[in-house]
This record gives sequence, structure tokens and C-alpha cells, in this order.
Amino acid sequence: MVGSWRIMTQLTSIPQAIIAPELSWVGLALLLPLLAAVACALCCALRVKGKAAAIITILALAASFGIIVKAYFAYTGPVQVPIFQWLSFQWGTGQFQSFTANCGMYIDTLTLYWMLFVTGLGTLISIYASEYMEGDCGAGYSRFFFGICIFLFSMSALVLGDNLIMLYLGWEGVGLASYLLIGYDYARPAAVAAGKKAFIMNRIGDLGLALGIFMLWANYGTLQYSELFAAMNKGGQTSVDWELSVIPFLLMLGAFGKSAQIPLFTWLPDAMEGPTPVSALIHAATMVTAGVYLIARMYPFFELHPEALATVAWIGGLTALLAATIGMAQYDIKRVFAYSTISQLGYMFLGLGVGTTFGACYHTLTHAFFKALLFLTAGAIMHGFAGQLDLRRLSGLRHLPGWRIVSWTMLVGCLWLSAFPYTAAFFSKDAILLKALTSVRADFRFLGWLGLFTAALTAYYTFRVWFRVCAGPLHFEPGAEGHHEPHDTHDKHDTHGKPAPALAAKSTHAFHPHAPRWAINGVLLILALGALVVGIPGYNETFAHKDNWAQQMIAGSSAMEGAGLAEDHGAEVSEAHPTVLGMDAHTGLTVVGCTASIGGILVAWYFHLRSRKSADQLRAALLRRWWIRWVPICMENKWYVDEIYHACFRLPMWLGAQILSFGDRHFLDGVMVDGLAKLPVAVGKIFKPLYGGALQGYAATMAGGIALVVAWLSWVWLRGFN
Amino acid sequence: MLLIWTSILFPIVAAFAVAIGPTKSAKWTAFAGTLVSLGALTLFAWNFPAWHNAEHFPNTTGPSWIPHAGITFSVGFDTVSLLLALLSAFLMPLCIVGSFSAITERTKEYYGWFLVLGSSIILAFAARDAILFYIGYEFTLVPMTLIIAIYGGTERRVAAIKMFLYTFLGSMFMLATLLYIGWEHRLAVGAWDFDIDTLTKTATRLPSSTQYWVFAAFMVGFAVKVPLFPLHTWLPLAHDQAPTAGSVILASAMLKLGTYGNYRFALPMAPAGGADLMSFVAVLAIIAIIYASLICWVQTDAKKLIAYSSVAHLGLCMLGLFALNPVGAEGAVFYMVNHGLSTGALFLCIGMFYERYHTKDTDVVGGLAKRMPVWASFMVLFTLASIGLPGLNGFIGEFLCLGGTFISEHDGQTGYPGVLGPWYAVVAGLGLIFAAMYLLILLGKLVWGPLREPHDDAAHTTSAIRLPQDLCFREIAILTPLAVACIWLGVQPKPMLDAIAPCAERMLANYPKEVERYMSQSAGTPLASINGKTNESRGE
Amino acid sequence: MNQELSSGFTIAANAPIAVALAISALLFVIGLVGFLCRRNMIIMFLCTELMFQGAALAMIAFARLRMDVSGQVFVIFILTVAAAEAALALALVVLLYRKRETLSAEAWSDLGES
Amino acid sequence: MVPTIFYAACAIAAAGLALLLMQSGSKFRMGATILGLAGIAWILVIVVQTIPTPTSEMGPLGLMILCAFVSVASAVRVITHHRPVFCALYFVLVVVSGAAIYVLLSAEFVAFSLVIVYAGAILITYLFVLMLAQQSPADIGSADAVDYDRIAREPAGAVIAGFVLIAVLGGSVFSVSEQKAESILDQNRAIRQGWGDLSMMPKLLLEQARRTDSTVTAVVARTDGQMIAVQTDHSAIISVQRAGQMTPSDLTLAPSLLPDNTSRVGMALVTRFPVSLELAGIILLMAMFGAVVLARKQTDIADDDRRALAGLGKVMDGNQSSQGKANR
Repeated sequence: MVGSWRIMTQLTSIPQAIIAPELSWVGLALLLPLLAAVACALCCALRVKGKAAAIITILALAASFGIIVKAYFAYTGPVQVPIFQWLSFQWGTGQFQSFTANCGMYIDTLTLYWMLFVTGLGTLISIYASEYMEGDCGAGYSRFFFGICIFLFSMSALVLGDNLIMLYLGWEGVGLASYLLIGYDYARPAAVAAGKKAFIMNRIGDLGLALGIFMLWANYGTLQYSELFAAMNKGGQTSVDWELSVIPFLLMLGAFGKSAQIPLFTWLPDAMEGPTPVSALIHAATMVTAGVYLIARMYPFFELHPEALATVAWIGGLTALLAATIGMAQYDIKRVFAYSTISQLGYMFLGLGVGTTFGACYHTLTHAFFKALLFLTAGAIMHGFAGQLDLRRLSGLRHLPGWRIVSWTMLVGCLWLSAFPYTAAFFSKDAILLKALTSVRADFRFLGWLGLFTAALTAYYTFRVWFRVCAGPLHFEPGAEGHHEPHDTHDKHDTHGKPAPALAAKSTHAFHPHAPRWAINGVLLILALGALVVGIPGYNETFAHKDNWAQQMIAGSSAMEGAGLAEDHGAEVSEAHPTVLGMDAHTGLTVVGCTASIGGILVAWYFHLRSRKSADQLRAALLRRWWIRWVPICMENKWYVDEIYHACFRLPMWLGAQILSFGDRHFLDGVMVDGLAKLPVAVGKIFKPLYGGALQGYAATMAGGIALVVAWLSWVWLRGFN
Repeated sequence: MLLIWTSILFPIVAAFAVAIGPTKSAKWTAFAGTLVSLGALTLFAWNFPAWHNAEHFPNTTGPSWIPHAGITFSVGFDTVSLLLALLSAFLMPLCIVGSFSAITERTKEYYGWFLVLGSSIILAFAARDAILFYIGYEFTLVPMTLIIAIYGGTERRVAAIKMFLYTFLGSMFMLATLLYIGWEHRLAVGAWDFDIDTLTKTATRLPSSTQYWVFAAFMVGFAVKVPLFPLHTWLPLAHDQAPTAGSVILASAMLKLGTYGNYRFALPMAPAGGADLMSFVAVLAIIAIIYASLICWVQTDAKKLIAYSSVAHLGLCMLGLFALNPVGAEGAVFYMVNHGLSTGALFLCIGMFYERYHTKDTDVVGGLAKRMPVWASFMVLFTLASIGLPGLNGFIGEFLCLGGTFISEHDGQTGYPGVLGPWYAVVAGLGLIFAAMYLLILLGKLVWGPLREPHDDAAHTTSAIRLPQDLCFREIAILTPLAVACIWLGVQPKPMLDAIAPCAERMLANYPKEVERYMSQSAGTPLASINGKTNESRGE
Repeated sequence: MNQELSSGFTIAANAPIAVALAISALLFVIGLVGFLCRRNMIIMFLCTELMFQGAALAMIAFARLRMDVSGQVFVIFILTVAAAEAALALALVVLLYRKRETLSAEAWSDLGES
Repeated sequence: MVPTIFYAACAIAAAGLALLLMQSGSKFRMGATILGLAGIAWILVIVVQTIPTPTSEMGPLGLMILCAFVSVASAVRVITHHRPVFCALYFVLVVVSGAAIYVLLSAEFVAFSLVIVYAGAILITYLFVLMLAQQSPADIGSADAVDYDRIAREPAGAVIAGFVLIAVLGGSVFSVSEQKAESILDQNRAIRQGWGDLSMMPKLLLEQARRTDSTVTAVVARTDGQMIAVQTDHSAIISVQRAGQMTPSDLTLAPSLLPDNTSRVGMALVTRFPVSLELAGIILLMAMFGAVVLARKQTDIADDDRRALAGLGKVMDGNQSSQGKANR
């Protein structure tokens, strides 16, 4: 068993960050979204009817992206940029006698890597949303972009921040943005409930993160990345101190919450109640990868316990499989994509766990693009078909004029998601699986095979969507809602993408699906292109044998520490296990990966394009057999995780709360407090007859009182005399 | 000095003016009175010399009151009390403006008593003499009781009487302890003196067994006011029945008197007792957090929910205070101010919708984002501040309290050993999750969701002053300063943290050695702490 | 201290004075008992006069014991007060009697809570 | 003396009194009376026994005990008799026997004023009022008194309270005095006070001095600043100016020249308690006013009439007047 434990002493030092206040212009990347948020809030307050909020947002985010690009080209080495003092004070001069969490930025390659796709995708999706949300102009439009700006600000703070408290600020901030945007359509109880669920489940993870932060402070006396890494570089923390070893597990909990891993994954599918651009940006591309960022950023600290990374790997692998199985049985397109997101995040955690931060981060990048693309296409469909997302009620959209771009970009997304050979995701997923399969640890190799199996499932359910929705004979039913579709916009769209007359007859209410216009189509195309482009590092590595850009980016940061060493270590032991299925590891994996991907697609093709009936027949056949029927049932019901949580946690707590509430009112207040208060009344009642109003009663009391006093006095005096 | 007395006495002058003047101008007189008070205090704070150095109480001399009992009219501030007094003075005018439409009958009496209330709260924070503090502390009860009993809801009498008797009972313990320490001082020196510093010096010299009881008695007194777990039941009722402004002052200023009392009296005066009982109080605080949070979860009355959330929040505040290290103490003091702002604002928000719908039942009213978007925005903001979202004020205090608790066990390094530790923080941290849960449920019912309104229009018509559907300018003007304060303190806590730090250190000056003594004792006899706990619970 | 107190207890050293004191106590107690038992308001006042008598007798006895006339002076004051009290009390009784047409003290129990 | 015995005596007296109060029928009356008298007698016996009495004081003691019995018995009748008029008359008996005891205690002036003021003035007032408020004989019916005069109110409780008081007080007092029985009257002090009083009465002093020596023209202060120097044989030396002598010389006054009781009381009233005397006068005056105001015929006057009497105009609007009432 390879403990990263032992590797600790061999750590090469993380490059020490220099303090560079002159780089404070990068802070504009933080400030601009915040200013835009203020502007959007003003738009909201002034009830602006137009698209001013969208324009402000797009401009701000684009500028922010520009700044990051400039910072990328200006980058020379890790820097720390102080901005202003935030949460800091001191009570002594010692190391542990001050608490410092200033507003500042820590810029290294990992930061830039993350910020590039966060701001870039943010800009693109804002453009998309400016058209997508136009039905809400004057109602919630500005509020929507306010949420987006808050999200971008928080995400930037999360990534750029130079200490863990800044990260925590961003961490909770993105949670807030997610809450506000999921519940954007606040009149729908489901949306509100989903937002609430997301926030609360994230909070559970946040608690872990907060405790982890405390533990780090308690043991290192600082929360600044640079100082933490410096402390790590010094090494020496090799003693098995439970406090140190618990740090990675606490941080991990935060990451699991934010990135929707077992056991905190159930909020993400529900989060699809939000508008689709939100799902694309927050719940697919950026926010959910914050967990990956956290683990990558704090990677050295995950080696404080030998099993920490293994736990990450196992959780990731199992989540990938579980989510994929659920995704196979869902009919709602966005939910399928949501589960696929969870599943892909599982891959990333698997990659982190088995020691390839590069693979995980690269997969994050590719995933951001193709998953955003997929969600946006789903959004376009939802937008056009009045909220219809049931893949059984949509078919053959590629035949519909005006929907070709959507169909084909969706195909790109699906190919990428199913890791079709030589797509970007193929390279990134390979990087993860290769690491797993060539690991010295048997359980990691098992996880690798599990990941491969999951890849086949992924290919299947991805193309199940595409073959159902875009291929096959043309057929569709509109959805129930048209809530953000004022009627006049319909006619406007008709000129753009005119539906065939035959379609009108097919749809029940003479429904005209309105095809997306330039903003949506343009963004889809750019994203598809982006999905191609992010494959370039992979091509370079595989074919041109050049340096992988992504790997360089990751290697320059704290994330590489463990990964690099583990890789060395892996190379050393891969002498013993050089092969996958008897072939060279790379080749073998390519073969197996291709098989899985293409096999999955073929199965999907058979069941969902060639003979769609057979899918139902298969399901019926499974349901008939008692020994296997639990599989489809559980898959369709999401393995009853929500129900189990409800029964195990929510319900007992709720009952307990009811009991406490009742007890508080009737026991603690009623019996204890009021009872105590009634005691004097009860005593008083004994003497009440004396005070019935008759004069003698009062006189008798007086006489009795005097008698008592005299008795007491004489007793005291007698004692004094004797 | 003059400024302090101005801020204390001017409201009383204004109260007389309200009493004499015509009914129509009562509210404006009251507003002006509180504004002058706030202005004087702000001016004082502006020139306050001790913001950044540890100089002890720059202005503490005062004329003698009862010379042979050693009682003086000495007032003065350290940064903590100044912050809390500023908070109270800041909320006063807002509350008065907030009552313009809510109070339509017996307005003169209302504003008069409200001014007296403000004055006595500031007096309690400003007092440098223990008896003067007691007078301010206790006198708050009179106007508050009247405000609840006259202007409150349907069960106002019961609520007012319960509040009065309960808190009065608690403060009797406090007074007795103060007198006892004064007596000890007289035994030692030969003359009475109730100067707080003198008392502190005297009390710290008492044997630890005596300090144990001194601390316990103080705790009983202040725990009622805070309120700490088993002694909290007066609060939800009082909040539920009080008029909006009364709730605001009750939650924001009066409850702070309890925590402030711990900061100023219980902890520094009886460090040995504090060290002995810190885990006990911490356990109570944690129970308060979890218990109140769970109860919040099933509340349908918006005001009661906020009231119980106060119990939970102040439990966290107490936990931070009893972590007995600078991080926790800073957090606790910061939290006192923040809780005042955010909870006060929440009460104001709820009052505003109550004025329109005449119900606080979240099962009856809901989905108001559609009807009252401006109100909804404020409500969401303050709720988030209350949840402790980073970037807003609630976070700083909450995080530091929890952090202080967490690192309490870490001996030596911080210079402040303690007996709490990660496990305390873990359990208390559950409160953070619960806080998000119940407050978001409140938001989900009240702000989001489909619009639900009670159908009886009678409620609307009977209201003396017709209010617009969404907030009017006056109401926005009330909430905006609070919102600005919430955001500002969340973004720029540094000046305040720096100001609190020396005070926190001074409060904890005796603790490192006392806690070490306690730890060495309990290390010798493992059951000591448990015995201590059972003794204490019996004592209560 | 002890000595001082004990000198205060020489009261009973002279038998006639002791008897006078015993009578004064008995008169006082009988007056008290009468006040508590009788229902007629006038008789109740008469009983208070009885108690005055007891007190006055004690005064006289002590004056004799201490050979100090102050005790007798006090008795004169007691007489004054008794006279004033009798005037007022009887006026009140007349007033009350006019209202309710009875001398029973129980006709006037408005002071009670119930 | 053993306190328990005293308590027993008290208990017996209490039982007798209670029985008398309960009015449970005339057949018990005699027994109850005997029981009560026996209890009281026992108390007195205990008291007398406690103190060794010199034979010179036996006479006054006997008279005292006789008066005591009269006094206590009539007091008991005051509180037990059914007819208020008889109660008042019994009270006269209490006062008279009390006055006798006063005389025995050498308080002659007070004794006579007691008889005059109490038995004469106050009791007559009581009788007047009793007559005034007395029901007509027809109302009384067959029974000889109305209910509230016949039936005592919770006699047992009252008697217990009263006699616990006396038992505790007497028990403690008399049990202590047993050890101090040898104490004597402080004659010296009384003499000194008497001479002191005389020194404050210059005219009387001069008169007494002339009675001793007719040549005295004036009494002057002695060299030590005092007027009188009391000797151990109770005589007093004063400094006097004699006719025809330039320098003052001493004069010895015999104890028989001490001022008598009545003048001492008067002296004490005007020298030691002048303010109290004035206050007593004011109290009496006020009591008179009060009695006049209270006993006046009360008539209910309507608000408007009252305003009219006060010289104010009528309130026009009924609504307003009701508001005015609320304000008041």
C-alpha cells in the first residue's frame, strides 16, 4: 500500500508566493461583477423594462474575462496581492496570537486556470441568458442578472482569495447565488423548495469546511495559502496527530457538499428547477467544481492522512456510478444532464483521489464546456417548446428548421460527454482512468474499472437523450408552461424560424415552437468550438507529444505537489503493473475506453433510435422478473436516497422539534415557570379567608404576626441569657 | 462627560416635552429627542480617545450620589459598552419612526415611555458604578412592561407580567451579588464603594470557592436576560406580544444587557468561578442553540420564530464569550452588535407586513415577493445577515464565536487555554445548519411561493392609517440605514475588531492562570468537573 | 450588653407592679380578643379602648417603677388620642350605619379581593 | 418559675374565655366563668409568687389584686355581653377599677383624669352613639340582641392568638425576673429627678426655700453651675441669697419639700413635652373637625349642580360631559 504518508518527506517545495501589490488591478475581476450586481440591483429597484441589466452584466463579465486573460499573459509566478484588511485582529505577537483573513488575492496558475473558464463561460452564458430570459423583461430580468453577478463575484472570490476565509466567503456566496437563482421563479413552490434544499445541503458541507478551517488555524496559526504552504514545505508534521489527520476529512465534507457527491448530492437534480442558464453556469460548469478546486488547492493537506485521498477516490467513483445509474432511468432531459454532472464530478473526485490533479482539473475544464453546451441546448429546447423536457415527448428535432444548430451542437456535447474517442473529454477522462488503473492500490484499480463501466453507462444515457430528442421521426408535444413567454414574442420568432405546416397539425394546440435566435445559437456554436479547443492540450500530448498546457498550469500550483510525486511513484511501480489488459497502459486504455464509449452509443442507438419499442419491452421484461425488478425501480426512483434521508434525518428531527416545541410551551414554560409562579398563589390561598374583607381578618393577622415576632424575640433573648 | 449625560438625559427631557406637549407633535418630539441622544453619543464616539489603545475608561469620574454608600453618578465607556450604547441609540430613532403608523392610540404615553426606555438602556451601558448600572438595567423593565402591556397583542398582560417578574427575579440575584462584593470591599477597606473597577479588584481577590458562587449568582441573573436555555421562556411570549418597536428594542438592546453583564461583571469579577463553570455554561449555550433552532423549525408565527432564533443566536454569542479566548470574545462582542442590527431589522420587517395583514401566521400569509418586492428584498437581506452569510455582518461574529470555541482547547499557543474544543464547535455548528434551515423556511413561506393573503378586508379597513401595498418612503428610510450597517460591518469589520481587542484582552486578563488551575485540579480528579456541574445544577 | 439588658428586667421585682403589668397584659389581650370576635363596630372600638387601657396601665406601672413621670405624661397623651379616636371613629360608625342600617362590621368587606 | 406552668395557666384562662365567647348555652356559663377566673387567678398567683414581697407592700398588693379581679372580670364582660349598652357600662367599671390601680401606683392625677375623660366623656359619647344606632325593641324580637352581637366571630382563633401572645411574653419576662428577684426600686434616681424637676421651677424652688428659711430673697446658681446638689440622705443643698447678706450661702432642703406628683406631671408636660402637648391639642381639634365633617348629612349632588355650586357654567354637550367624566 502506498501511503502518501511516506511521500510527505519527499515533497518538493511549493513555489513561494511573492507579495505584489502592483497587481491589484486583477482585483477588478472581483470588483466588476460586484459593481454590476449593484447596477442590476438598481435596475431592479428602478423597475427598468429593457435589457440594461443584461448589457451591464455582459460587459462587466467580459471585462473581467479580459482582465484574467491579461493577468494570464502577465503571469510570472505565484503572487499574493493584498487589497484591504478584512477580518483580522491580534492580541499578541506570537504566531498563534493573531487572526488574519484579509481581502486579498493569491494568483497562481491554478487560480488563472479556473478563473479563465469561470469568467469566460460566465460571459457566454450571460449572453445566452440575455435572450433566454427576455420574456421576463421588466419582471425578474434584472433580478436574474443580479444573481448572476453575485455568483460571478462570489466564484471569483472563492478562486482568487488568498486565504481560506475568502474562499469561505465565496463558498457561501455561490451558495446564496445558487439559492436565489434556483428560486428565481419564486411563485413555484418546487423551485423555492429546491433552492432551500440546495442551500441547506451546502450548509452541511460548509460546516465541514468551516471546521476544517478552524482546525487548520488551530494547528498552523494562519489561514493564508502562502503561509500554509510554507508551513507544509517545512514538513515536520509527520506525527500522527488526530487533529491534523482530520483536516482533510473536514475539508472533504465541504467539497462533497458543494460538488454534489455522496452523501450530499441530492440537491443538484432538484436545482434544475432554476432557469437553464443557471443550471448551465452554476450547476454544471463552475460552482459545482468548487469542490474540486478546494481539494486541488489544498492538495498537500490531503496527504495528512493516508486514507483521505482514498476516501475521495471511493466517494468519487461510487458517486459516478450511482448518478449514472439514476441518469439512465430519467426522462427529464435536464435531470439526465444533472445526474451526468454528478457523475462527471465523481470522475473528477476519483481523479483527485487516485492522485492526478491534472486529470481532475482537465476534466473540470472540458466538462465545463460540454456540459454547459448540453444544458444550453436543453434550455433552448425548453425555451422553444414551452417547458417541455420529457424526452419521450420530443423526437427528431434535427428535422425542424431553425433547430439544426441546436441539434448538432447537442450532438457535439453528447459525443464529448460520452468521451467519444479523441474528443477533449476522452483525453481528460483517460488521464483519470489511466492513473486509477495503473495504481499500485488494488482498490484504485477496481475503481478504474468501475469508472470504465460508468463511462459505458454515460455513453448510453447521453445518446439515449440525443437519439430520442434529435434523431428519429419528427414529433413533439409542447410543455405545460409558457410562463415567461408573452404572446407577442411568438410572432416575432415566426419570421425567424418558421415551423413547417405539417407540424402545426401534429401539435395539439396549433403550437409554434419558436426557434432560438442569434444569441442562443451563437453561444452554442462558440461553446461547441470551445469544446473542440479544450481538446487541444490532449491532442498535443497524445499526438504531437508536446507539453500539455493544462498539465503545466496545474503543475505550477499547489495542486501538483501530491500529484507529481504520486505520478513519479506510480511510474516507479508501474514496472510491476505496466499493462491494462495485457497491453501498454496507454494503448490498452484507449482501446477499452473506445469500446466502452462506442459500445454505449451503439446500445443507445439500438434501443432509442432503431427500435424504440424494445426499450420499453426490456423494461417490462426486467420488471417481470422478481430478482431483477428492483434495479429499474430503484434507478427510476433515484435509489430512494431522498426518501431515506427524509426518514432518517428530517422526519426524526421534525418530530423531535415538534416535541420540543410542545415541551417548551407546556412543560418548561407551563409546568416549570408558571408552576413556580403559581406556588405563591397556592400558599396565599391558604390564608385567603383572613383577607375576605372583614376587618377582623386583618387584625388577626396582625396579632398573629406580633405573637410570632414576640415569640422569636423572647426565644432569642432567653438564649442570650442562658 | 457632558455628551454622555446629554445622550442619557435628553430623551428624558424629551419625554417630559412629549408629556406636556400636544398629542400631534409627540412623535416628532420623540424622534428629535432620540436623534439628539444619538448625535451626542456619536460626537462622543468621534472624539473617543480609547478606540485604539488599551487605556482604561477615559471618562469615569462622576459626582457622588450617596457618599456613605460609595455610590456615584460615574459614567464612562470602554469600546464595547460604547458600541452597544451606539447600537441602542442608533435603533431608537428608527423604532420611533417605525411606530408612526403602528401606534395610533395613547401616542403620548407611548413615545414618552419609549424615550425613557432608551435613556435607561444607555445609562446601563454607560454606568461605571455598579448600582447605577443596576438602576439602568432594571429600569428598562418598567417602560418595556408598559409598552408590552398597553400596546401589545391579545395576551399582552400575561406576557408583560411574565417578562417583568422573570427578569426581575434574575436581576435580584445580580443585585445581591453586587451588594455582596460591595460588602466584601467594605470588610477589606472599611468603606463602601461600588465603582465597577474597584469591585472587580475586590472580587478577584476572593477565594475561588467564593468566586464560584459569585459567578453562579451572576450567571443566574444574566442568564435570564440573555436568555440562556432553561431560563428563556419569557422571551418568545414577550416578543410575540410586544409591539414591533418594543420587540426591536427588546431583542437588540435589552437582551444585550445580559451578555454585556457577563462581559462586564460575571467574567471579570469571578475568574475562578468562570473557569470552573465555563464548560457548564458552554453546554447550556449549545443546548440553547440546538433546542431553540429545532423549535424555530416548527414555528408558524413569524415573530416567535425570530424570537426563538434570538435564543439560538445569543446562545452562540455566550458560547463565544465562554470560550475565554480573544477570538471567541471578539466574536461574541461583535455578535452582540450584529444580532442587534439584523434581528432588530427582521422584527421591523415583520412588523411592517403585520401592519398590512394583521397576522403573523406564516400559514396564512405568504408569497409576498409578488405583492411587496421592496419589502421582500430587505427581508431577504436581513435574513441572510441573520443566517451568517459571509460579507454581511452576521458572519463575522458567528465565525469568530465558533472559531473561538473550536480553538479553546489549544493550550499555550494562543496564550489562552480553555476546556471547550472541537466537539463543542461541531455541535454548535449544527446550529448554523439549523439556522439556515428555519430562516430559509421562513423566507420560503413568507417571501417566496405562491401569493397567499388573508381574505378579510376588514382587517385592512380597520387600520387607522392606510398603508400602501409595498413599503412607503418612511419604511424604506427606516430599513436602509440598517441594511447599510449590515453590509458595512460585514465588509469592514476591521476597525471594530481592533477596537474590541484590548477590551477583550482586559476582560480575560485573569483567565489563563485560573483555567490552568481548574485544569490541573480536574486532571487530578477526573470527576471534579462533573461534580461541579451537578452541584451547579442543584444550586440553580 | 448583657448587664444592661438584665437591668431592664427588674420590672417584676416589685409585686404590685408585677401584678399591674399582668393586668395590663390581660386587658390588652382581652381587648384584642374582643376586637377579633365581636361584630358590632362600636363594641370593636370599645375593645380598642380596652387595649388602650392595658397599654396605659403598663405605662403607669413603669412610671412607678422608674419613679419617672414621663409614663404618666404618656398616659395623658393616650387619653388625648383615645378621645380623638373615639370622636372620629364614632363619626365614622354613624356614617357607615347610615349607609347600611346595620352596625355589623361584616357589612363592610369591600376591601376583600372576592 | 417554670414557664410551662405559666403556659398552663394561660391556656386555662384562654379556655374559659373561649367558652364564654362561644355562647354555647347558659349552662356552661358558670363553669366557663369559674374556669376563666381560676386561670386568671393562677396567673396572678404565679406572678406574685415569683416575687418575694416585703410585708410593707402586702396591703397595696391585696388591694391591687382585688382591683385586678374587678378589672379583668369586667373586661371579659365587655367582650362577652350581648347588649352593647351593658358592654359600655362594664367598660366604665374597667376604667374605674383601672383608676384605682393608678392610685395604688401613686399616679393620682392620671387616675382622676382617666375617670373624668374616659368614664365621663368618652364613654358617654359611646353610649350616645349606641343609643343612636340601636335598633328599636321591636326589631330585636324574642332574642335580647341582634345576631351580630350574639354570635362571636371565630372566637377560638382569636383567643389562641391573644393568649399565645401573653404566654410567650409573660413566660419569657417572668422566667427571667426570677433570677433578679433581689433588685430594689431605684429610689435614688427618683429623688434626684424630683429635685431636678424642682430646680427647673424657680418660683416653686424659691417658695420651698422660703418655707425652710424665710430670710431667703433669691435662689442662685451654685459654684459648680448646678442649682441643686442632692445629698445621699435625699436632702438637697441649694445656694441662696439671704436678706442682708452680700454673698450667697448654702441652704439644705429636706426630702419632704420634694414637689408632689401632680405638679411633676404638669412640669414634665410643659418642660419636657411641650411640642407633644401642642400636637395633642391639634389632633383633638382636627378630630373635632373630622367628626363634624364625617357625621354631616351626606347628599349626592349631580355633576352639573356641583359645577353650579362652584360657580361654573353648565356643560352644554352631553357627549362632552361624558368625556369630561372619563378624564376625571
